Order: sequence, then C-alpha cells, then structure tokens
Amino acid sequence: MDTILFLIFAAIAVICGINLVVQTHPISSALSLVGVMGALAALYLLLGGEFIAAAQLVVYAGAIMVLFVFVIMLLNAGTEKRLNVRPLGKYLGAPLLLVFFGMMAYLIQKVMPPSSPVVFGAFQGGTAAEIGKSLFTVYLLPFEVTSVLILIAILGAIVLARKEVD
Amino acid sequence: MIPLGPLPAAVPPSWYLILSAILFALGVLGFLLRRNIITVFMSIELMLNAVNLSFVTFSYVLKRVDGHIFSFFVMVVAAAEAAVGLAIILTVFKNRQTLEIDEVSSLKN
Amino acid sequence: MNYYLLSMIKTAIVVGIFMHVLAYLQWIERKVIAHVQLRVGPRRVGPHGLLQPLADVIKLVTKEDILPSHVNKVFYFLAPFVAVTFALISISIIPFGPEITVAGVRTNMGLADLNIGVLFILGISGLGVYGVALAGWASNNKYALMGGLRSSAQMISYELPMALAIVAPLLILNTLNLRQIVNGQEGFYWGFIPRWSIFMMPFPQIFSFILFLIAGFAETNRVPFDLPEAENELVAGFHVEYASMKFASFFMAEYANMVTVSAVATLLFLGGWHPIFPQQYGSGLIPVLIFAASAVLCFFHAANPARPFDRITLPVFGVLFLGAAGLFLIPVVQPILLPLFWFSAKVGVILFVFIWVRATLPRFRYDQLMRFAWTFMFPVALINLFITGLLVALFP
Amino acid sequence: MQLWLIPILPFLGFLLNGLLGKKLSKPVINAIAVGSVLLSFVWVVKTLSALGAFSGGLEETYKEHYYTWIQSGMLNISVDFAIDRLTAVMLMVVTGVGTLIHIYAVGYMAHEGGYYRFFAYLNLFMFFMLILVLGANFLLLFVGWEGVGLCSYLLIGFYFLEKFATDAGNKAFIVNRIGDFGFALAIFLVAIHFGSLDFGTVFTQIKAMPIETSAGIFTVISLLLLLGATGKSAQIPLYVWLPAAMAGPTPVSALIHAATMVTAGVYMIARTSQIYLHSPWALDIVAIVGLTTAFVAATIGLAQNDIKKVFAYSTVSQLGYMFVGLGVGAFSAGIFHLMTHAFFKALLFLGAGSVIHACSGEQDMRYMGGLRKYTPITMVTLLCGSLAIAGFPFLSGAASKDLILEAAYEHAPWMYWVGVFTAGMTAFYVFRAFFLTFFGEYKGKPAAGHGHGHDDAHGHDGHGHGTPHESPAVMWIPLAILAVLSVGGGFINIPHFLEPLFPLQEGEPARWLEYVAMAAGLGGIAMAYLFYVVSPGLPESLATTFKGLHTLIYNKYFVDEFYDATVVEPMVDGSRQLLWRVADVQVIDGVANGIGSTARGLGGILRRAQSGYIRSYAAWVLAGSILAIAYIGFMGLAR
Repeated sequence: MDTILFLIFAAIAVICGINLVVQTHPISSALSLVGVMGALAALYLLLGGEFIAAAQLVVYAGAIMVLFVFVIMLLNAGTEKRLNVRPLGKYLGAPLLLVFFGMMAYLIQKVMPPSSPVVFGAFQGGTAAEIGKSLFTVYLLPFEVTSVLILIAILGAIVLARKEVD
Repeated sequence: MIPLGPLPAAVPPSWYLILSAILFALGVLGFLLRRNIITVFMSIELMLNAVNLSFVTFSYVLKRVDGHIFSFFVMVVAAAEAAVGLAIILTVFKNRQTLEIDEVSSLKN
Repeated sequence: MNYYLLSMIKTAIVVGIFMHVLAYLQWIERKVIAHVQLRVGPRRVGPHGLLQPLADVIKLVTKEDILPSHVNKVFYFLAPFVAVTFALISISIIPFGPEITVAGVRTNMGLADLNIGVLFILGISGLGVYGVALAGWASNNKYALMGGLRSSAQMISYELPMALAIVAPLLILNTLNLRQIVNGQEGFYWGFIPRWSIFMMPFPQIFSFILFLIAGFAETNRVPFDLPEAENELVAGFHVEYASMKFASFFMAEYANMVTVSAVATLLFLGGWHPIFPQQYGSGLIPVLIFAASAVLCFFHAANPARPFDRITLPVFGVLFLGAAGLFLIPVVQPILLPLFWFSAKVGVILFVFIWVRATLPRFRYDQLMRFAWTFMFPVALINLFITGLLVALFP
Repeated sequence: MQLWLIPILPFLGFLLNGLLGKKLSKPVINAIAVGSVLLSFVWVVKTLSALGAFSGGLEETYKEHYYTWIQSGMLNISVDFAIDRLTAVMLMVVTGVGTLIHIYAVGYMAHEGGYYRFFAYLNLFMFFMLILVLGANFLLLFVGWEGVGLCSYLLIGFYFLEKFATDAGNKAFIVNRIGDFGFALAIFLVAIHFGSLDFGTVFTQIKAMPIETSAGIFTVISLLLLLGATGKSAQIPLYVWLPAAMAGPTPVSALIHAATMVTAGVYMIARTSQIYLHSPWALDIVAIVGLTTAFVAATIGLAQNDIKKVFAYSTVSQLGYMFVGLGVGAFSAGIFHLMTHAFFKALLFLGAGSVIHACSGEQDMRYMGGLRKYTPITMVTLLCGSLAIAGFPFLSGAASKDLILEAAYEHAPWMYWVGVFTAGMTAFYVFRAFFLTFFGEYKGKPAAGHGHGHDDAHGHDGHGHGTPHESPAVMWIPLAILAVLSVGGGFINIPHFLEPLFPLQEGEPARWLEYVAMAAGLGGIAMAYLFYVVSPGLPESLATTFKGLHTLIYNKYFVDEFYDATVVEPMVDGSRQLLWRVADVQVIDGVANGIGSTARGLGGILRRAQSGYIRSYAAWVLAGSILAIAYIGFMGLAR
C-alpha cells in the first residue's frame, strides 16, 4: 500500500515537474507547480509529517502559488517566444544536469545507511504539538528571526510595489 | 539499489531522496531553459520543495523533528522571497514592459 | 467490518444527503429572500415549489453547453471541476456526531478523522480560490478576469483574519482534531450555560466567532463580499462565460462552501452536536416539540387555508412532521438522531444568517473591502488572539 | 534580583524619547526621562536593601549571568552584571544624583530647543554609566566607558549650531580617544596574560601572584589603565578637554563632567586596585599625577572669570585629590571623596546654572554680584556647597579630604603639604567665585552680545531681562536636597562600608593633620573675603604686581597653545606633507592604479563570463556545485 501510494504521488510530482519545465505558458507552469506541491504534501503525510503537509498546503499551495497566479493574471503574461537555447545551455546545461542527477542518485545510494523502509505511521514526531514544542524551545531564536524576516519582506514588497507618489 | 521484480511492501527512504533529486534537477532545468522571469522564479520554488522533501525524509530516517522545522523555515523564507520577488517582478514589468529574463541584462559588462 | 466497505457506505450516505441539502439550500434561499421581501418565492413546481430544485437541475443539465471560441480550453474545462472538488473535499473531515453503534458496528459519524483537521480545512479553503481565478483567467474576458483577480486578492486577504480567528479557540481547546475540539466543548457551566467556545472561559470566543463569520462571508464570495460576481459591475464576474453544468458546478461550489463554513463555525464555536441545555432538563424533547408544533401549525393553516390547495398539501406536511416527531421518540435511534439534529440545527441557523444578510445588506466597494480586511479585521483578530493567549497563559 | 532592569529602564526612556520625542509633549517627555531614572534609582535601592547592603550585608560579590557574548578559543566573555560594595556606592551616587539633575534639567532646559533630544541623550548616558558600573568584566566596563564618552560628546556639542560647542565636543572626544587607546591596550594585555576578562577570575589569579619589585607586566597594565583614567577623569596630561566641555548645558556639566562620568577613571582604578597593589611604582605615579593635577588646576582656577570654568578647574583638581587618595593606597578614601565630591560639585554646578539662569545667561562673574538680594535660596545652597568643598569642619568635603590627606601623610609628608596648600587655594577660588557672585553690587552686562550664545535662550524666556530672578522650584528643590547631602554626606562612613574590599590602614593618624587642613581651608575663605568683599581693589594691584604669574595662570599655563604647537600642528602638517603628498598620492595611488589596470586587463578576459544573463550565471553555479558535490561526495566515500 505504501509503495503504491508513493509511486502514485511520485509519478504525479515528476509529471507535474516536467510539465512545469516544458509548458510555455506561465500559468500552466504555475498550476503544475501546484500539482507538485500537492503530491509532496501527500508524501509528507506518508513520511509522518502531518503538520508540514498541512503547512505545505496552506502556505505554498494556498498562499504563495495563489500569489504567483495572481501576478501572472495581473501582468497578463503571454506565452513565451520560441526558446532559443544558446550554445551555453545546449552543450553545457543539459549534460551537466544529467551528470548532476546521476551523481546525486549514485551518492544517495552509496551514502544512505540501510534504514527501515518508509511505513505510514511509523514516525509520530511530526505532529503539530511536537513541531510547536521544538519551535518554541530549541529553535526559538531562529523562529523570532524569521518573524523579523517576514516583517522586512512585507516592508520591501510594499516599498517596491507601491505607486510612486510624486 | 532499486530492486527489480515484485514491488516491496514499502519503499526505502532513498527512493524519496532520489525523487527529491529528480525534482531538484527539474527545477535547475527549468531555471536554465525558461525565459519568463516568473517561470524561472517558480523553478526556484520547485528546487526549494525538492530540498524540503529531502529534509522531511531525513527527519523520518533519523526519527527526529528537526527536519520538519527546517522545511518549515524554508517555507517561511520562500513566502518572504515570493512576496519580495513578485514585487520586484512587478516593478521590472512596470519599467521595461517585459518579462523576458534575457532582456533584463543590465549587469552586462 | 471491513474498513473500506464501511467507508464506502458512509461516503454514499453523506454524499447523498449532502447533494440534496445543496439542492434544497438554494430553494430555501429563494424562499427566505422572497419572504424577507414580502414575496412568496417559487411555488409553481410542486407544492410550495418544493420540486423547484429538481426543475433547476433538469434545466441546467439540458441547457446548451456553450464553448466560447476565444477561451483557453484546458483551464476553461478544468476550472469548474477544481472549484467544486475543493468545495466538496472539506465535507469529508467534518464530524456530524459522536461515535455511534449501528447494527453492532461502532463508527464515527463523519467520514475521516484527521489529527490536523483544522489546518486541512484551512488549506483546502485556500485552494478553493484556484477554481475562481482559473475560470476568470481562462474565459479570456475582461469582466471574468476582473472577477478572478478580485476573488484571488480577496481570498488571500481574508485568509489571514479567518486563520487568526480560528486559532484563538484552538488556544483554549488545545487540539487540531475537529472531533476532539467538539468533545472539548462538552458540559455546562453551573449546569445550564453550555461550555461552547463562544462562552468558554477564560476568554469567551464570541469575537472570534463574529470575525470568523465575516471572513467566511468573504471566503465564500457571499453578499456583502460578492465582488467577484458583482452583477452590476462585472455582469456575472468569473463565471460570465459559463453555462449549463459548468455554471451549475460553480453554483454548487458556492453553496458547498457556505455549508462548510457554517459547519466549521458550528464545530469550532457552537459546540458541534452538543445540546444547548442539559439532557436532564429535557433537551432531548426539543426536536419533538419543534416538529409537533410545526405539525400543529400545518393543521391550523390547513383548517383555514390561504390558498385553495393548501387544504390538500398542508395536512400531508403535518403528518410528515408528526412522523418526524415520533421518530425522535424512539429510544433506539435517539442517540443517532439527537446529535444530528443539534448539529444540523446550528448549521441551519448560521446558513439562515447567510441568507438573511444577503437579503439585507448592500455590497462593499472594492477598496472598502480591502481596507476593511487589512485595517479592521486583521488588527482586531490579532488583538483578540493576543488577549486569548494572555488569558490562557494566565489562567491555565 | 533582575540587575538588568537598572540600566534598561533609562535605555527605554532613551528609546521612547529618542524615537517619538518629536511627537510627545513636554510633560510626557519629562515624565519619561525623569521617571525612568527615578525608577532605576528606586530599583537600585530595592536591590541593595534586598542584598542587605544597608544592613552590613553584601560581604562578597553578587553576580548575575545573562548570556555568553564572545566565545573564541580560551577567551570566553559573557555579559553579566555584578554588585559589590564599591558598585553599590557608585550605583547610589549615579542614580541618585542623576535623578536630581534630571529634575533640575526639566526646569533649566524648559526654554531650550531640542528638548527631547537632550533628555534622550541624558537617559542614554545614564544607561551607559550604569553598564560601566555594573559590568562584571573589562569588556563591559569598556563598553560603558565608550558609551559615556559618546554621550558626553553628543551633549557637549548639544548646541551644535555654535562652532565652539562642536569644537569642544571634538576636543573631548579626541582627547578621550588617546586615553581609550591606552585602556584598550591594557584590556588586551589582561586578556593575553590571564586568559579572561572577568574581574573575579582575573583578580583571584593576581592575588596569588607576588608583588613585583621592578617594572613588569603589572606596571605596564596599570600605567596603560592610568592613561585611560587620565583621559576620562581629566588628569594631567589629558585634562584640557574638561574646561572646554563647559560649552554643554549646565546640567550636563553637573551630571557628566562633575558627578559621574569623570569619576569613571577613579572607579576604574579602584576596581582594578589588585593590579595596582601589585605594582607600587605605578601606584606612586598615580599619586604624583593626581597631586600635580590638583595643584595646577587649582592655580588655574584662581584666575578664571567664567563661573563654570572656575568650577570645571576645581573639578579637575578635586579629581586630582581622588587620584592622590588612590595613589597612596587609600582607595576607600578616594571613593569616599568621589561620593562627597559628586554631591557638592553637582550642587555647585547646579547653583552656577541657577545663577546663570538668574542673570539671563551671563557667565562672567565680573558682571554678576549682589545676587544675594535676588536669589537667596541659590545663595544658601551654594554656600553649603562652597563650604563643603572648602573643607569647612564637619562638612562632607572635609571628612573625605582629610582622610586622603592623612593617608598621603602616611605615604609621604610632602604630598600632604602640597595637598594642604591646594586645599587652601581651593577654598580661596571657590569663595572668590561665591563673593563675586553674591556680594557687592549687581553690575549686569555693560554691553549685549556676550555670554554664551546658547544660554541667551534664557534671555528670551518669560522672565524679565535686566533684574536677576530666583529660579523656579523645580530647579531649587534639587539644589536644596544636594545641599543637605553635601552638608551631611560626610557622616556616611564609606571607608568602613568599603572595608571588605579595601582594608583600612591601622593606626590612628595624628589629630593635628586635620587641624592644619581645616586652617588652610578657613584661611583661604578669609583671604577671599578680604580680597573680594573688604577691599575689592586688592586683586587688581596683585595681578599687576605679579603680572607674569597672573598672565601665565590666566592663560592656563598656555597648555592649549602648547598642545596645538607640539601635537596638533605637526600632525596636521605631517599628514598633509608626508601622508598625503607622498604616501597617499604616490605610493598608495600608484599601487591602486597598478592593481586596477592589471585587474582591468584580467577582467577583460573574465568579462566574457559575465554575460548579464542570469541563467548563464546559474549554469556556472551548477557546474561549480557539481564539482563540489563530486569532490565532497567521493572524498567522503574514499575514506
């Protein structure tokens, strides 16, 4: 059962990811990204990270991507022109990428310690309570810092996007 | 390595990591190939998601919550980044009437 | 009993009932608004227009399905489904009643029981915006686009106060699981004041409840926040290009969202299926009394009818009501029906408020809408949350 | 015990007034400024009583650790506050006098511009001063040290529209830099030699070590510390900034340049007494520096006409006394004098401020006089202060000064005699100022347009111009309190209180020492009375007879000119000629241009990589990261 679920959602994620890259219209890419995020949320659930799954839905799919879609619609961004891959990208990018991916896979297989397979419910540490506990004890300072970061981001966004009054 | 033949009842964590590697590679690919600023930005988000997946996987392997915390922070940072980045994109569009990333190359020379 | 089979059965039941509820909700809305405006409302199809929904469904199905030439096909088709799907998903985790035993099978009233139910609902309601936004964008029509933009902006803006308003009672109840939330509101203060969140010490969540309702109106694009489909500005907003079933699914999505918001409000603030006053004071008899009273009313009106055929229809309803009243007296089904009654009664009240407001209030202007969200709702929700947290911390 | 509250409260006041002072109304600003300091004073009292400082408790140091600030290798500096009896005295003085002066300033600054700015700076100063006093290691001490320096700079240059004010501020700042340079070096030495900056650990280490006979590490450290102290406490050779600092508003002169900040050096030396005790030689130097300063400053004070300048020089000379006390090993006497001096000198300055206020901004004593009719309260309070500083019997000044002098006699009789003579001079010039101000006839300004421009603000205030007027209650009530303190302050037996830290020398000193000192003081007063009340013509004739001496003193021994000639000018010229013309233009620019051109050459090659296309950059990043991963990964696998 776990395997099937994993394969389904992994397939969704990969397909949507590929779609993100090949689609020429930003909004299609945005939606496929939303698909990836949904699939990832499900995978998080499988990995026992229920809070993170919910956060993924709320923050990423529910807020950030909506913002993307909003901006795309606002700018009414059309489809891209035919992408002419400059020789750099053609002869360097793709092969490098393949090398990169192959190497990662190899390293993962090599480095990962042989560990128990992922069974749903085997790890109960991802509950909201646990996250909250360590967020407000061990990681308190980073947490506060992120709040400041958010504040700064808000200010920056407002300053950048406001109408010049002059 | 990945066993062929009948599927195991449950997959090893390394599969999740490989999935995240695939997604990350796709993100890089999109970053390299696409010309629309927004799409490029979304590729970055895809990479972040891939990293999150591996974080969560690690925290499953280690049976510790820290990975979740880190992916949580990544989400926060992504949110901030999205806010500022999209604002920047809006400004760029306002000034140049284009989203083509290659036409925004005032850093040249 | 097999878990999957059980789930199948429960899903079938819930979907069946829910669909009818949605269909008839529209009838109720038209009736209520009509009576608010001193009209009679639909009454041609069936007695008192009771078959109106059926007629509407037939109309919508059989209508010609127009496919405008300039739309973006994929998203044009996708949008309605997205909308209705995310509208309906939320129902799956809403508990309607306590754990019950039917024919020797113990099971929860309600489909799924998530530990993070509240967060899940938030996430799903956040996703709901895609349907509207996509529809607006895909129809390639400036009114529709405006509608889509408005609704996405509006939903993002009102997500925050909504979330903050939800968090406040969670601080007191200290769980994210909807069922535990309801169980946490069981009991009474001094034996008669129900321990619902809106009355709950140390800080009654009445403000959160109001904030949540307002935000809920905005989230469901209802009057006075129905900017996305403001007829007089945007023709019909995001679904201007849609017809027949696609249009119907948008409609359904809106009503489903209404029901979801009302149900969540009931669970979070009104104590779910818990009665309004204790059993020993005979709260179990309330439904019986209500149905009996309505039966009596029917008979009275039948005795001196306003219209000729009331002489025939009203007695039928009277009998039906009597039957319902009798049903509540059977001890076997009481533990099933009573919680259901209370739950649906509370949801019904909130839904009535939705309709009432629609019949009463005018529409916001768009900038007013946004300013209201950011300069009133948000700070108030923050202050409310702060006070709640403070009091919870002080008097644990 | 929440020690951190003590400095934080004024800091909050600073934040409030500094950030939104523009919007606030004056009463609110007063409430914030005075209230914060008053609260921290209350908290000090509460803390000390809780620690039993008033009931013979607080035998050993009470310490609070907050967090680790710097952790590098063996050096581990943490932010923690400590209270022992020395700190207790300082805390009481700083917060107590500080509160009074804040209250006074409310009245004094009432008609000034930049009101909120002034109080924000004042609160900030309190914050840093309390950090300085509370800090439990050298680095925190240094932080407070620099902070008070900053605030004093800001407040001296408070009237930054007048050039002389900004110049004075710069002078103070630069002169202090010299001292801080020494202090910083000392701190480095301490860190190197003892591996820690925490007072407790360092001093316990030192206790174990033998007293060094010849110049060694202790001598070096203590001399460097002394350099820092001379800078902050205006001792020879770095005293020149203090008289100039009188350009600031009078409350500032009272708080910073009389009561608290300038005594930081004394506090620092007392705090590090362990080091000094291990280097008798350095201790002697401290005493000699102090004595010289006391004498020279007193002589200069004889001939000043600006009332604030007179008190400034008397401050310098009194600080000299404290250094003498420290130098001869009577640390507790030094601290005692620090406290009493804080009382009567703050009183004198505030009184002077009240007089200036009364004369609508006039600072030159030759244009005052006869004020006893107009400002009785000020006169009485100022009389108390003058008597106290002049060493009148049973007053606070006498008590502490006599202790120092006796200790000096134990140490070396000649020091005692110089000190006594200086005491005589002190009494003389203080009462010269007193008589010139309050006796004779009120002369007023012959012509408009002098007196310091900033204080002209008082000229424009509601009170009448010509005739002097008594100051408002908010100004004379602090004066009264300070007067009481400076009369009775001598009966607070600080040396006994500090005994656990600085053991007293046993042996009852001869009584006649006190009598001689008293006689000197009274003699000085009598001479002043003779010169300036009985026969006012006398000083002029004296000045004419001893013309050379008078001009020498009147021009402050030409020290400023000397420094200008020897230090400032050469530095300016040297930097202009050597550094600029040669080093900068030829060497540095040449090198820079050379590098630049080479870089441009190389860059021409590399520039091709910088296409301005983000994605090509990304491609490079990708390539780099692949290499990195490959290296790390396979190296990791290899081992």
